[in-house]
Amino acid sequence: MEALKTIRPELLALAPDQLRALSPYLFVFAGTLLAILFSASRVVKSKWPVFLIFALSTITGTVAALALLREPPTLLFNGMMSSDAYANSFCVIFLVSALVTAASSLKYLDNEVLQQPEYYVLILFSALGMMLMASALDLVVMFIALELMSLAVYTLVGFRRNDRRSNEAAMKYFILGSAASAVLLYGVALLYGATGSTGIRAIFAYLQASSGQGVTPVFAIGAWFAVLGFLFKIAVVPFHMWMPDVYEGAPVPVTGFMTTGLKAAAFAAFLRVFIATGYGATGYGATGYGSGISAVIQNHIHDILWVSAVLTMVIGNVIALTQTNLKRMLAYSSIAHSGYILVGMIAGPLSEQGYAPVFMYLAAYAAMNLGAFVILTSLAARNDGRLNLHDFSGLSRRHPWLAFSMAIFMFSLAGIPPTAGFSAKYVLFYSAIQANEILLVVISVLCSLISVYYYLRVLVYMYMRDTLDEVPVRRRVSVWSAAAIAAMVILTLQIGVLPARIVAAAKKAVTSL
Amino acid sequence: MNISPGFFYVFAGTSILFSLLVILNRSAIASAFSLLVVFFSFAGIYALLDAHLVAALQVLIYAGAILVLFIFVIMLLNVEQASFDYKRGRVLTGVFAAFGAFGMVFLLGRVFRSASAPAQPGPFSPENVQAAGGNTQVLSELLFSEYVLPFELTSVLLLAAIVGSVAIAKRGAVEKKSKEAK
Amino acid sequence: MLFLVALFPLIGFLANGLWHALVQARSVRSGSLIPGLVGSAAIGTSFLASLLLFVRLKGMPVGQRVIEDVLFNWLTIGNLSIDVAFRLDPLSSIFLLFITGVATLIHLYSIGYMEDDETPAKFFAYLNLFCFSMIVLVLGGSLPLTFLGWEGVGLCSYLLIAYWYSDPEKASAGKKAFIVNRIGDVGFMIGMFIIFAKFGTLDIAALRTLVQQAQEAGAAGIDIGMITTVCICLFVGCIGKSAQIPLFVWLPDAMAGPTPVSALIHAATMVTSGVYLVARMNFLYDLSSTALHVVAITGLATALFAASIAVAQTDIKKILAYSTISQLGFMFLGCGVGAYAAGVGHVVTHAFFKALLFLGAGNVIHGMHQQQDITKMGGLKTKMPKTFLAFAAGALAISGIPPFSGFFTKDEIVWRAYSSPEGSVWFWALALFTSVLTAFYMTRLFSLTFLGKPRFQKSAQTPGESFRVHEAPAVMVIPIQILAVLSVIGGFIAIPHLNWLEHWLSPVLGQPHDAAAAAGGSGMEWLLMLVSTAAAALGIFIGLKMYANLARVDRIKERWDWVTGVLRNKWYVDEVYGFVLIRPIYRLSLALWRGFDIAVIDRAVLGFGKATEWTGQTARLIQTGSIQVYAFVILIGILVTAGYLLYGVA
Amino acid sequence: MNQVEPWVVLSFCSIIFFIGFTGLLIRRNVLVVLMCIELMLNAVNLTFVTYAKQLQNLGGQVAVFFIITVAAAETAVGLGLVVAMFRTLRSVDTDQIQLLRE
Amino acid sequence: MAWLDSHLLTVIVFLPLAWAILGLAIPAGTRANGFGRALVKIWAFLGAILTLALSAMIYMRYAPAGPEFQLVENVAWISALGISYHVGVDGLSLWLVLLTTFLMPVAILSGFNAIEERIKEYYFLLLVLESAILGTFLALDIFLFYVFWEAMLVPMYFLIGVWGGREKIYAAMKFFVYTMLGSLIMLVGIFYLAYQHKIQFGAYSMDFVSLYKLQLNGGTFLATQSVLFLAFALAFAIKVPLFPLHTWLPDAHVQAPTAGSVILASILLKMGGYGFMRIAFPILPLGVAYYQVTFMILGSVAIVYGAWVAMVQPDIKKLVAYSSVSHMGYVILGLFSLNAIAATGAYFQMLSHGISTGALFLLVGMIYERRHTREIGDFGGLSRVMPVFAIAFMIIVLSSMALPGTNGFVGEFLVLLGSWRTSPALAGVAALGVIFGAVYMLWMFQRVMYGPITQKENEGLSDLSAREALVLAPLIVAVFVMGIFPNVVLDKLEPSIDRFVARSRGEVRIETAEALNPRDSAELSAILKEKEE
Repeated sequence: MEALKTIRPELLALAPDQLRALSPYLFVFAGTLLAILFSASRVVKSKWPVFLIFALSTITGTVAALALLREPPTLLFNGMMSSDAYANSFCVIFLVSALVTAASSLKYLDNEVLQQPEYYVLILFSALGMMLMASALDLVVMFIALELMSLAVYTLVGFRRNDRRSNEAAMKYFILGSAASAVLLYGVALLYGATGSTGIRAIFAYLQASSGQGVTPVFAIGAWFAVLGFLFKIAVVPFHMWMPDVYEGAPVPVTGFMTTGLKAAAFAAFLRVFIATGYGATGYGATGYGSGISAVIQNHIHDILWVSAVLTMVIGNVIALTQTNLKRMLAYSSIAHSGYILVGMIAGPLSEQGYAPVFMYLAAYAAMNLGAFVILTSLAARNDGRLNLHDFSGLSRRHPWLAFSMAIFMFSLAGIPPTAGFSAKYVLFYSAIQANEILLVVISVLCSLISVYYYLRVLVYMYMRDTLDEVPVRRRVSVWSAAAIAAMVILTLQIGVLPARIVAAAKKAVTSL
Repeated sequence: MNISPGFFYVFAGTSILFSLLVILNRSAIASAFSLLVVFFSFAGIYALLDAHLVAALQVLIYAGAILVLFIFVIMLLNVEQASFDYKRGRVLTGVFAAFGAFGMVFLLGRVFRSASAPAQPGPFSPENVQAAGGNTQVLSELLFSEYVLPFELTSVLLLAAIVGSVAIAKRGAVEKKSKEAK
Repeated sequence: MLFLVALFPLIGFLANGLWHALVQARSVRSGSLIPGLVGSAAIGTSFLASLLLFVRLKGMPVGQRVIEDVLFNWLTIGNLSIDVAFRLDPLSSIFLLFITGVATLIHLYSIGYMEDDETPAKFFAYLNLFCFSMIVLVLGGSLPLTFLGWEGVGLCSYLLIAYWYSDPEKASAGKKAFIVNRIGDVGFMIGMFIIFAKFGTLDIAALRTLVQQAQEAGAAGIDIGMITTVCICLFVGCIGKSAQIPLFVWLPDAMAGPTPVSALIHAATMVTSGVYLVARMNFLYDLSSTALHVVAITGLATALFAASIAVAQTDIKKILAYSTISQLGFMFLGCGVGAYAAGVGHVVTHAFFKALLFLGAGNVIHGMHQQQDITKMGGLKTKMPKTFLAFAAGALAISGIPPFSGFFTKDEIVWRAYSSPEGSVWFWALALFTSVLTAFYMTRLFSLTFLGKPRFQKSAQTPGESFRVHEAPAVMVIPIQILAVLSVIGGFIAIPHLNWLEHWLSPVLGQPHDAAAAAGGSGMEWLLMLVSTAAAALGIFIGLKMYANLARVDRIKERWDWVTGVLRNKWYVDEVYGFVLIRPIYRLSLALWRGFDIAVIDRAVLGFGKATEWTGQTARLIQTGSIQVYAFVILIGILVTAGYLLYGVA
Repeated sequence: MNQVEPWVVLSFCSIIFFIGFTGLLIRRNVLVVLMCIELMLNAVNLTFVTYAKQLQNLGGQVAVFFIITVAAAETAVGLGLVVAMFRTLRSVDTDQIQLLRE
Repeated sequence: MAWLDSHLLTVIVFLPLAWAILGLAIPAGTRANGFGRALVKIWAFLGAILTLALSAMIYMRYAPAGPEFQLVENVAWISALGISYHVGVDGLSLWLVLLTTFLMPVAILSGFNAIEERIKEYYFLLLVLESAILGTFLALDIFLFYVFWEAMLVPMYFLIGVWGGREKIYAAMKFFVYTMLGSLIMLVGIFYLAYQHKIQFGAYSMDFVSLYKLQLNGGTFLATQSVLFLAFALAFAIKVPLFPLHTWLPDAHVQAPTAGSVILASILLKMGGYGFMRIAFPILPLGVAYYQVTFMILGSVAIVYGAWVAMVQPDIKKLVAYSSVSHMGYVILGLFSLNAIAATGAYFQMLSHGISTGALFLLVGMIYERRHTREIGDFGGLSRVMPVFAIAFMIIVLSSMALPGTNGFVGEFLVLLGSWRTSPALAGVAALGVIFGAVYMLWMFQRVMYGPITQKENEGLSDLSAREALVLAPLIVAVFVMGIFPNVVLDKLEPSIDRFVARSRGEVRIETAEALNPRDSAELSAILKEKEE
């Protein structure tokens, strides 16, 4: 009888080290609440206080997360979440991209006459959701975090209320996203049915236990549904179709935020589930897929992922080739990049690098893509107009420095040394070779050859064509955006020239899984 | 499982029937009402599976809150166009969709059939639960101890939802300004 | 000491070249005197130097008559080591002497000939450069160095033929000369490759010792077939350089150049370098009778063929050009029957009288105001007597009338063609017939030009203009007279039985093959000598008779029109080449470029791009923008993956 | 027999779930589409509860509690979006939102 | 000074880059005064000259008798993957570095009047390009090599695309994508090599020296090696460019600005040959043996094909471009003949092609500046109005058609001489190139320089200016120096060539660089020679 006396105060008490482990989340959450207060009070009309709070909370959060990288992993809330190097390194990505997004949005929102504090609040909310996704150790928590992020992002996507495309994008994203999360949830339910718990560690324990005889089909299908939920979020073919439309419809900075933060978050959670359900490796340095899953299912998972990785790369690149709207082109290219990362996921279990390349690629991709989107943000006209290729013609004359940074980002996206894109791709494909996926690597390098073409086309317009309109419009670039761009350029080059640090960091992160 | 088949099949039948109605009805309002029926019969099944709190919540939140919200919006927008029409293309889509769905159901059915004995039963046998003060109490205790994190998170989530829907739905001063700007 | 011979012309070239580049390029008119003197001085000094060298060489014991002068190592790779080394032995000394000597005379002559030229400095620079290359060719101790000179003279002849480049004809004549030479040079190169591949050296002396060792080792020690290939490859080079069948076509066109150039390069010196090469490599040719036969037959055929064309030409320089070709044929015939000395001897005398003839022709053209058509001349005997006399000497020399120089050397060749083991009576007969032809066309040329009545008053270029033919200035006459003397007495170096030249060359060329025949059949030799003299006389007699009365000539022409037509058009060789080689290659290249490079390769490359583009265009159509479709795809995705996951084929 | 095999209940859930999904595919009225999503969530809930019963483990019911909350939040936002969309499009027809394509 | 000695190569590699970045500070925008613009040009020129001076120091320091790689610097870079910043010089890299630093000032000087817009960017890119090229030649770590190899594309892409001719964008794209294709495939090969090293020696390393030790031979590995060799050969053959992968070359050459064409033809093409000599041959001897015949055939086909197609080009630059195809055919032929003479010839051919083709492009650029056309038909009789130009042009044409005494002859002669030993037939075919080379060159020369002046515009053309003469003079001097004293080059080249041949024949596997002092290498080459007999 006493067994069911489930009130256990020690579960509620937070030890100081646990508090410290929570600090990033607390900072961000506090910032959110403050921001809500300010936005609710109509006394302050200026955008600055809210942005100040935003910047403060994200920066403190980042610092805290960086500080925590040295700490040993700590389990929180009865093992429902863990603040380990993995989660915290991802937190850095999320918070930085959130900050950059907000910084670049300041002027953008003025242009769009959308300046509302809720915007920043919602970004904070989604950042919080991402952080929790990365650190959740329980599928239910992960689901709630996912929803937290998604709900915020849905509204951000539809933030330009009186623009049809924005509404449409939000609606599409909402419907498909909720459907996907329903599928995810179904998977969680089945996993729960198969293992009797929704805790990731419990599920993994179950796997280890049933290591000998393999798992029940319920488990397999449940795990697969759970994985599908994330495959949808990271837009892997055939679950990618929402992405271009949403990216095109969303406000530019939001799109940037989605391509970096959201994608990273999805991968962060995906990786945990992937490993926990034994589809991935049983931890760092393992060779071969997780124990417990029967070999057949492992092979099938491998095949499915292999095919969809190839499809993702090919379709993403090939369609991006035909786009004239830069936003949409980058959307497709982001699909393609998901494909590359998927290659890393496939190779992960079999290569010595493990999943480190995945993290590194995400970081590099965040840096360069954010930069590109900040530039788009500061160039976009009302209602995200003038983002077609020919609007970029002669940019190098109007905005030499913008064009220069854009060139760097494009080269980086195309994977030309010495940029982040190259070193990330290098590490990624190298691990794939180690996993003996030579054909896959060949296909992916050919795909990136295609990508070279459309990335360079941007440069062609910027540098080699003269502007079309007789009076070239020069937009003032806000100092914040400029700072953000500069930071991203530096980051891109730094990761490109001296990748040793980030490689080590990535190893540390995935090791703590 | 020791639940009375009779009730179950009744509830199950109704809910299947009415959920079909939800997706086949011409008018949105009708769908909403058939959805209501589905909710209620689900509540019944919950009760059968002696998850009483869940059943109550089902009735309160789903039937009480969510559905009302739906109907409210339907009335607000009073949209009767864009209802379901039997164009050939659409029927074809329906057929395909039905096939796909049936395939999935078949697949899952086989999975469930073949399901081996579930993991060893947990401690929450009905007797224990009764002894511990009933389903509701045990659940709430769980909520406030082990599941405190998700519980808190849901509050954050709701907050976010409020902010979000406000941001979406309100037409604030900025909005008007932009209208003038246009 | 030796390299000085080559150095002087080089200095002359640089001096004149710089003068041209710095001053005359700016089109500052300055007469031909200064550059001419500079150039002549340069080559003259090297003539003196070579005289000295000759004396030194003569002073040495017969065995080791070699002067060597190693300048520096050109390149060394593993066992391939090539020195820039000059080597003077009897053979090269002979060539050196007459080359520098004749060149000096022609330089002097050119001062007069080029006086009202725009860029005389350039001209003399080229001439000097040519002399330099020619000297290098002759003195080169190793094949690559010889090849350097070999291509160098080719270059100079190109530059000098195209000297008046504004005239497209002349420009393309130069190009033709160079390219045809290049064809021969490839043969030369391949010869070198084989030699290096087999013997591992390219130094001529070393090669010679190797071959001799191999010989002593016995026939087993050496692969005759390989030797034959080498010889023939090298001979291809000679064919190109010395305008033999089938590569002779460039020489007639080369007459586009200034006449001194024709005299120096295309008569006296460069064209004979082929003979030099064969003589130089005689130790190889001796090993392969096949190669010798090839040489002999080619030479004989060329001699006959060219002579037959010369009969029908009317351009004075063209006639001389074909006679050159034919004489070169004689020389190769001589070498081909193993009588290298005879060949070389004919080279020397031919240098004298052919240079003489060309310069004489130059005077005529100069005096006739660039008129080159002999049918529009005549009766110049009175107008330019000095030239007439000199020319007569030359004509007699080439026709082979004793005691003129041509007689001895040519007769030597004809006799060897009969007597030597490689020779045969047929060789002798054809050679004889050729010399009849030679005598005939020379007489024709001579009489049409100098004898009879002048035919140019009525054919005055522009009616009303007073058209007076004048003797050339002294600077253009004196060289001719010197040459005339030489071509009269020059033959005595090769008088039969006290054949000084043969003995002089014997260390290099070895004894002639028919020592026995020479010893035994001297009576026969005298007989044949008479016969050939008679033949020459016959040719001259016909010529004089026929061209005493031109009306008859025209009648004959009409009767035998198709023959004369064929001959006049040089057997249509140029046309045939154009039809068989040049145009097809050009068409092919065009086809390759348009039809393969662009249409196949490039289109294939671009095709990939297009294909990708097309794929994208089609793939994006799936993105219909309708939620239902997207959701449906998702459903299918779930179904397929889950199905494969659970029940898929392993 | 007065027993209902668990797999029957579970299959029933899957039926409801995919009826919902089918509705998503065939209905053009956004509101109805939202309802279909609710259907799917309900099916999931029932699955949880069934397993909770079968495993005698209340975690499932707790999960259901959270899911219901999330569903409510989702609906709120979703309906907000619908309203916004209706404001600009004057329609809730999914065929009207095909502006973004290819 | 001591510091400079120990970091000489690094300084040389990065000096132009730093110089370029500093140069950006000069105010020379579109509305800048003439002084600023002049300053930019002078600045760039000085940078190139300084680099040249430093590379002369390399020439002084490098002792062929010494260890294989000299002036080495080795710093760990990405130790997790065994990647290190490792630079060093040996005979193979030495001369290409000198070629680069020698041509770069010339190229910069050549554009002083031609380039009028965006001059700052122009010279910036040129200097960056120089850095990338030098890095490629000096890198001893395959990763470093690849980084520089790729980075070099970027400035070249802009040079073609921004300052190019009418079709510039098409040409730039084609150049970039074409080259990228090759290098991406090569990247996969690099991965595989590194992985193999990890397997065989248990540690990551991307050093050439350690990769040379890879034991990829053995029955099953034949396939591996041949496939790998293709992976590398594709990249390098595209760069060379080898028939039939050459079609990017004419477009790029024709559209690029003069300096661009010069660098492209003179230096970038050499990176292909250098790649073969540095990576493909020594690491994959079996692959070489496997494809030897194929590539020799391709090489000799390229020689004749290039010459023929060049013959019918109406555009001078296109003609020169195809002549490059023909000339680089000799390189391939020589390399794949696998003997010291041919290899030396191939290397020398690369150098002399660099000199003479570079000069050709400069000359073409000069008349293009005057007439703004490259159609051969638009010229004719230029010798009359530009005699000095005619002299220079003639000299370069002769060196390009390999007249003895000029640099061109040495390379072709050695290549043919050496390849004759390997395959007389193919050498014979290649020898035809000697003829056709003369044909197209002389024909072009005749149509441009000889004949009467047909067009009125041509009559007023001015002869070479002092600057142009200054541009051409060093090249012409080089033509004769290399032609008459080839030993100047060969002395410092020979040991490296012997090592190269030894490795690429797979007969002698040289364990460490130090194991080989010149005496051994002499013996080694002796061994190889007698194997050839």
